Amino acid sequence: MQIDKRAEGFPYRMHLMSLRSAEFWKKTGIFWALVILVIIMALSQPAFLTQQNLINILKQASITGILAVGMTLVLLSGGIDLSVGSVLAVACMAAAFMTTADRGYPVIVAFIAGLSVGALFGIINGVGIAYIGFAPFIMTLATLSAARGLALVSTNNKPIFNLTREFVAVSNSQFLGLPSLIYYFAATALIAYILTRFTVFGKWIYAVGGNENAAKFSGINVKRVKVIIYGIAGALSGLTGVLMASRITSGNPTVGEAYELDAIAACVIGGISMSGGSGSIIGTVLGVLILGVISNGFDILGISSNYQRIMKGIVILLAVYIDIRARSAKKTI
Amino acid sequence: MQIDKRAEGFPYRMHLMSLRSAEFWKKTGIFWALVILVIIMALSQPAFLTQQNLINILKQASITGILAVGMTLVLLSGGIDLSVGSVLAVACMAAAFMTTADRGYPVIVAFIAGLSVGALFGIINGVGIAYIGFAPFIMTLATLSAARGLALVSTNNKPIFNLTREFVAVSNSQFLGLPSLIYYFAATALIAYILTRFTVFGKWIYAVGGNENAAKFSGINVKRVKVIIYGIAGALSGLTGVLMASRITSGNPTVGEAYELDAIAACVIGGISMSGGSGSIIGTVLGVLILGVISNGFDILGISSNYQRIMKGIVILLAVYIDIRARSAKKTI
Amino acid sequence: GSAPTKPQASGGDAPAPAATSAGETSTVPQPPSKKVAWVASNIANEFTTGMADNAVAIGKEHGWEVTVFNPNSDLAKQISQIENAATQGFAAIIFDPVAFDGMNAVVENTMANHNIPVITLHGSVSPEAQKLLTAYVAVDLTKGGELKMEQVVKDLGGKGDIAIMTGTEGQTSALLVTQGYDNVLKNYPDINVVFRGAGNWNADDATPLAENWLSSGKHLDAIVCNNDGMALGVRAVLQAAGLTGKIKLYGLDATKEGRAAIRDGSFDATIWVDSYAEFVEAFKIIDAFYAGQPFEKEVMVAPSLVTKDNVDQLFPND
Amino acid sequence: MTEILRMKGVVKSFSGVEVLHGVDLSLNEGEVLALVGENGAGKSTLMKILMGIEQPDSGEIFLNGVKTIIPGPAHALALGIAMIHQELNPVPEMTVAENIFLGREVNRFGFVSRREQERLTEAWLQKLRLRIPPATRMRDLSISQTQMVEIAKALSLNSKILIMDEPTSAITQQEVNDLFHIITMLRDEGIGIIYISHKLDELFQISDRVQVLRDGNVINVTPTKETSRRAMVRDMVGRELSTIYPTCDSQLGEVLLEVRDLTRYGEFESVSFSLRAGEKLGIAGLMGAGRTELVSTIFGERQPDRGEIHVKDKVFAPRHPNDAIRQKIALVPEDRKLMGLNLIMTVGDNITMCVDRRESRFGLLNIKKNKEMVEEMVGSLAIKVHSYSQNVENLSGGNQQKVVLAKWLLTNPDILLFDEPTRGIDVGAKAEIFELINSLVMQQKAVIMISSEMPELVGMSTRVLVMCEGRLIGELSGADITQENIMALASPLQ
Ligand SMILES: Nc1ncnc2c1ncn2[C@@H]1O[C@H](COP(=O)(O)OP(=O)(O)OP(=O)(O)O)[C@@H](O)[C@H]1O
Ligand SMILES: Nc1ncnc2c1ncn2[C@@H]1O[C@H](COP(=O)(O)OP(=O)(O)OP(=O)(O)O)[C@@H](O)[C@H]1O
Ligand SMILES: [Mg+2]
Ligand SMILES: [Mg+2]
Repeated sequence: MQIDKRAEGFPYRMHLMSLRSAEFWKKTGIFWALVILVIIMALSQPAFLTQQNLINILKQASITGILAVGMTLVLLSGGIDLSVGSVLAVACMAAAFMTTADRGYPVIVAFIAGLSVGALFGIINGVGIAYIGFAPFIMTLATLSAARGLALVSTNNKPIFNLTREFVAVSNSQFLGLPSLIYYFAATALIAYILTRFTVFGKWIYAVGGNENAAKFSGINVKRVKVIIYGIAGALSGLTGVLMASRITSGNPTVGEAYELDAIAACVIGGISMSGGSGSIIGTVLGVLILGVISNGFDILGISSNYQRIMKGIVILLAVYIDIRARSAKKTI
Repeated sequence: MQIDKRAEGFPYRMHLMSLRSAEFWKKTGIFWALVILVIIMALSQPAFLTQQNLINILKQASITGILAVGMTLVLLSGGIDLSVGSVLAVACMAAAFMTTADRGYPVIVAFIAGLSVGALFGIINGVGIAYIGFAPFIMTLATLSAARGLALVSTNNKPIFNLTREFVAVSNSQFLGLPSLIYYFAATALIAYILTRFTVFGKWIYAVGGNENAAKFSGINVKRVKVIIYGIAGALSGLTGVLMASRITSGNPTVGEAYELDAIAACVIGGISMSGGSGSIIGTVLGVLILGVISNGFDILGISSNYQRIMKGIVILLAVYIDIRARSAKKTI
Repeated sequence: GSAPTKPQASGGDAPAPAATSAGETSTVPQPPSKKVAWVASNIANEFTTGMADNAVAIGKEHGWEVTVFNPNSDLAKQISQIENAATQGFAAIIFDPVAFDGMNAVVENTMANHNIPVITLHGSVSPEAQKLLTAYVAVDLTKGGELKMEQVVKDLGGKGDIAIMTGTEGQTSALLVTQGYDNVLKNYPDINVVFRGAGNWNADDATPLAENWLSSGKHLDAIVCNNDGMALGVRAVLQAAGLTGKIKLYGLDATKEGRAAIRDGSFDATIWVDSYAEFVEAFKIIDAFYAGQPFEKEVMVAPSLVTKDNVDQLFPND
Repeated sequence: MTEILRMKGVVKSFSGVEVLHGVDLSLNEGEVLALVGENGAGKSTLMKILMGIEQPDSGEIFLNGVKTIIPGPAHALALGIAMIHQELNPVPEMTVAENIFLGREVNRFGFVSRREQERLTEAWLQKLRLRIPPATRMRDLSISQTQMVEIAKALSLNSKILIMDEPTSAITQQEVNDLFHIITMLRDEGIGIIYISHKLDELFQISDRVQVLRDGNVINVTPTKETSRRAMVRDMVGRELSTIYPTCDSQLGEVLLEVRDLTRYGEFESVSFSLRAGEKLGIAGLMGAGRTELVSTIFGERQPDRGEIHVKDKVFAPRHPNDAIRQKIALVPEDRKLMGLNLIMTVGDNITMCVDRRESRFGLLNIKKNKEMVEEMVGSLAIKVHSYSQNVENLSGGNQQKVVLAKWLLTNPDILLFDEPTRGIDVGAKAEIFELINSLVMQQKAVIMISSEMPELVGMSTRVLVMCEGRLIGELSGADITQENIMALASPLQ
């Protein structure tokens, strides 16, 4: 093996060092933002740092978290999915429909129903975008509208209630002292992390988002990759729909409204580029946690919801600012 | 003028021809979609084509329309502005505050207040994006949250009622048989059309959105251009806030929720690229009209609002599909 | 730092569901703090803002410090907020459910793990959850819808064309009020519902909807709105079209502006729900709970019809 | 002669790596200074500093003897410095005229005078003998036309100092001649020109002085007359390099690729030829001849309207580049930024892009194998990178091109389609690439090479096809392959 001899020289080594520290800052800027946020919250309100409350934050962040993981894949590929909240609602209705006490199908049926409904919408999005050529924004906006309508029409606006105990337990049980929702989120994030970091398909996602043309020239079936990505995002929305139905012990067609904004915000805070091709699942998870801490912390501090909105805007910017500074730090090393 | 001799050759001439007709189709595809939509509506419900109703459509489309014009500038420059609906609400409160019967400032004060508040938010967005380096999505998402909070805090959620007659007349009067709102929209669209088509600044907008580096290397102050663009978009949101206050005869802090989606949808339907640098105000106006026809038509047909959502999704896609087909027509000639 | 998890003294299976098991003074629970949570369904309009103000004011009178939570009509968020309040050591939780059926699990968990009073107010929850609750203070919104529609029928002489403008589809309060309309309407086949549409509780969506109805060319005698906010938006449309008084207009909530509209004749009727009275009842229950005294488990606050005839009598201080 | 520009001790680092170690440069009035060096030597970086696009870590700039700080491109333009950038920077949706006058629109009260602008544009285009209507959108131009427009833009700035960073890398001989004609005129008007190119012949033709950079250091500055090609190359690469067109005599084998009557209306028509194993087939033509379209059709990027492709005697109708890759065909595209690379991905990830799937197990990336392959390619092509996890975006142009080559070599193809493979590549690397092409044909692979550099085609090809206006006009082989013959066939005006 030939290695560039110049690489052994002094500048190269120095560079590696500084690169490492730059990479370090780059990757951890948003992490420090989260740490600072947690410290501030803990100082303002000691109850914030109780184990119970931290568990609460994780639990409550789980649903947005799963949506954000799906959104991450879509954004990485250079797209956007506005329909996640509405698809969540359809899946919520589907899951609840399967598990009313009188129908009483086993829990697995609810999962299958919710995930397939979600995946179906996702695939429709993907086909519309990849094969017909709709802009992702407009395609998923249409699905946002249509899926919400479908959820409402399915029972003429009425919720579905009286679900089986087993199904209600899905989101409301504990395992090893932690709420089950956390495991769903953790598992989704972990799988997505492996997918994006270590698999060929994951690399294709980045390739498609970074330069679609080059991806095509490299023999990647860009269209198929897109359909799969939207399909996965849809299935994950479906999963959140199932979990939501269990959490709210009913199928409610109005759930999940405007969740797409939170999901996208989590990604962008975590450093996923809106133009595709760069970012990581770890960033998304940190973004999800930042949003979770903000909403939990402000509630706990007893800040009125109007001021919360103002503060939320400011805190998000501050968090991202810390990240921006950290990233640009490499330039000044 | 010298013309390339080779241009007389067969392949090149054909190419030019097809290009020309392609341009024609490209520009008019969405226009035909609108025409087809209108015909279908008119056939389903004769009342649709009455003069009164057509005027209604224009009137109702005006507020989204003005927002969409501002959004067009932002999208052309490669950005996005999610805060328009919230900024609208703040301006709505500001305008109403100035014109309550007991305060009773003249109408112009309401306009000044609304427009300056809007422009201020816009400039904040622009500075955050251009000078600090926030992604437009996250910057304007923060403003979306903060501005809404501010609107709500200003009166602790309460609407401001009892506005002066003169101010109420702003949106509710007629001029030459047409509602005044239509003039505001038409004037905004016309000015924006001239701005984007014929002025130096308009070229810079396209340049910044089309290739930011090229713009920078050509000596354009990209940052300042961005600040101005967001400032204009903000001011236009402010304008809609003033008009909204007059239209609903009160200052209501909850107005304008999710309007950003409609505004963006109108632009994208009209062919404005989400990645910047291409599209025209005419497209946006057509997009606004399509959305207006859809929502008016469905209301008139008496379709229940759930089914409306489903149909809205489908009709938007169909309209855009006609446009896509028209655009790709050049490829198959 | 979570609250002690003593077994719940009162409950659905107790023989006397209307009272705590008084007498066993040793089991009288101690409040974990002086904080009470008011978890609203949303705080976006005059009515719900007024509720929050009432919660804080009346709580203060009873010596509680009230924290207001606003889930903004997001069911999942409301559940999270109830969970947070419970684990944060609030002494009581009062909530107005975003959705009737959404609260079973959170109520069950909260009641099982925290010995604090949990009360629904204004809206209500499913029977299973209600059984577990410490108490509930409810308004019969369906009844309100019925009262109003009866008045519409009366005003129209049992015959005519109406349009119904609902709140956001799928939300419980919109469903309940509209259910009340339909309960009455089924007895009056001559009342023809020409349009049903969602005005999403707010004036800016109500305005174009009403305009479109009017320009459809269909005849209308009355527009019945799920709340005053939308009715105010419709009012502006009627005024601009010169139809004030020709098309009757109905709201709900009896907000300040709504009452003014009743007085000047631009609304024909609205429904008043006394949220002040609701909170008074709720805090009485909380006090009794911590004093170990018996209390009513179900309190119903009746909605009342507001028309030009009784508006000054009901609201003498306007 | 008066000195109009002096740069002194310019130091610049990226991510902690110093790429310029105190570079000096001086430019006189009415002089063409050639700046040469290997890929990644720091030529573009030095010029970007002069344009205010990058800020130096230390060092000084004197303009007409006055120390000047240049904070941004707007400032540089105002000082009379203009630059043709190495990486093309068109605004695709805008017209040629709008691109040329971007940032200094001819206007009245803020309103663009479109007619006037197009009239002036027309004049500039004519000086370059460029026949593009000024109202054409940039996105409709080929890469060479785009390059010419950028040249016109820089010329139209009427600056005192004109920087040309590889202006001829994408244009044909005819246009180069037109450009040189103008450069001579400008020089006579007293304008100082800094000219960067990897085409050494050009330097001898046009420059007055040559400054050689190697690894961020100035190696030598001499009047052009006093240096030789050989010396210049030695200064650049640091060793002797005998010839850049190495010879090889490969045996012609079976027919690997045959194209019959291939047509895409408006792009090319009735193209037929065959390609044998061990053959180096050059395709010559002027810009717009349809060569790029032809090879991308063979590669399955677009589908023909008529005609057939045969690979090893079997009909091959690719629907997608992936079909071509499976048939062991590779295409090194002409525009690396648009089609060749994912700029925001790392060097390593780009290089293994086409073979990830082949090496994967259960869909998992074979990270170890990938690393080995990357190390091998970076080593064998001498790609100058700081680390394999560096984004391709930050590589010098030539090294980017090598990354594209590396990516395709890894697929171990039988038929290689090279569309302008040496664009922007330094002499040393060029020789390496030709060496590589030779070793490929020695292994009985078949190579098609599109190039706008006649000497390259002459030096390398065993056979040359000439295209003009989408048609195959002629075929040259053996001793008939001369620049004159090619030009005669390629030019449509006869
Ligand atoms: N923005 C950047 N970030 C990091 N490294 C950079 C950046 N720009 C340039 N470099 C590095 O600086 C060195 C010099 O690059 P430069 O583009 O100046 O080379 P060049 O001499 O113009 O080469 P070529 O002939 O290939 O164009 C290269 O090693 C390159 O990788
Ligand atoms: N983006 C485009 N849109 C429309 N037509 C184009 C575009 N690019 C190229 N063409 C046309 O296609 C034909 C072939 O162009 P192209 O420049 O790719 O040929 P080429 O032989 O590869 O020349 P070059 O030497 O410039 O690479 C020309 O008629 C050209 O005008
Ligand atoms: Mg360079
Ligand atoms: Mg080409």
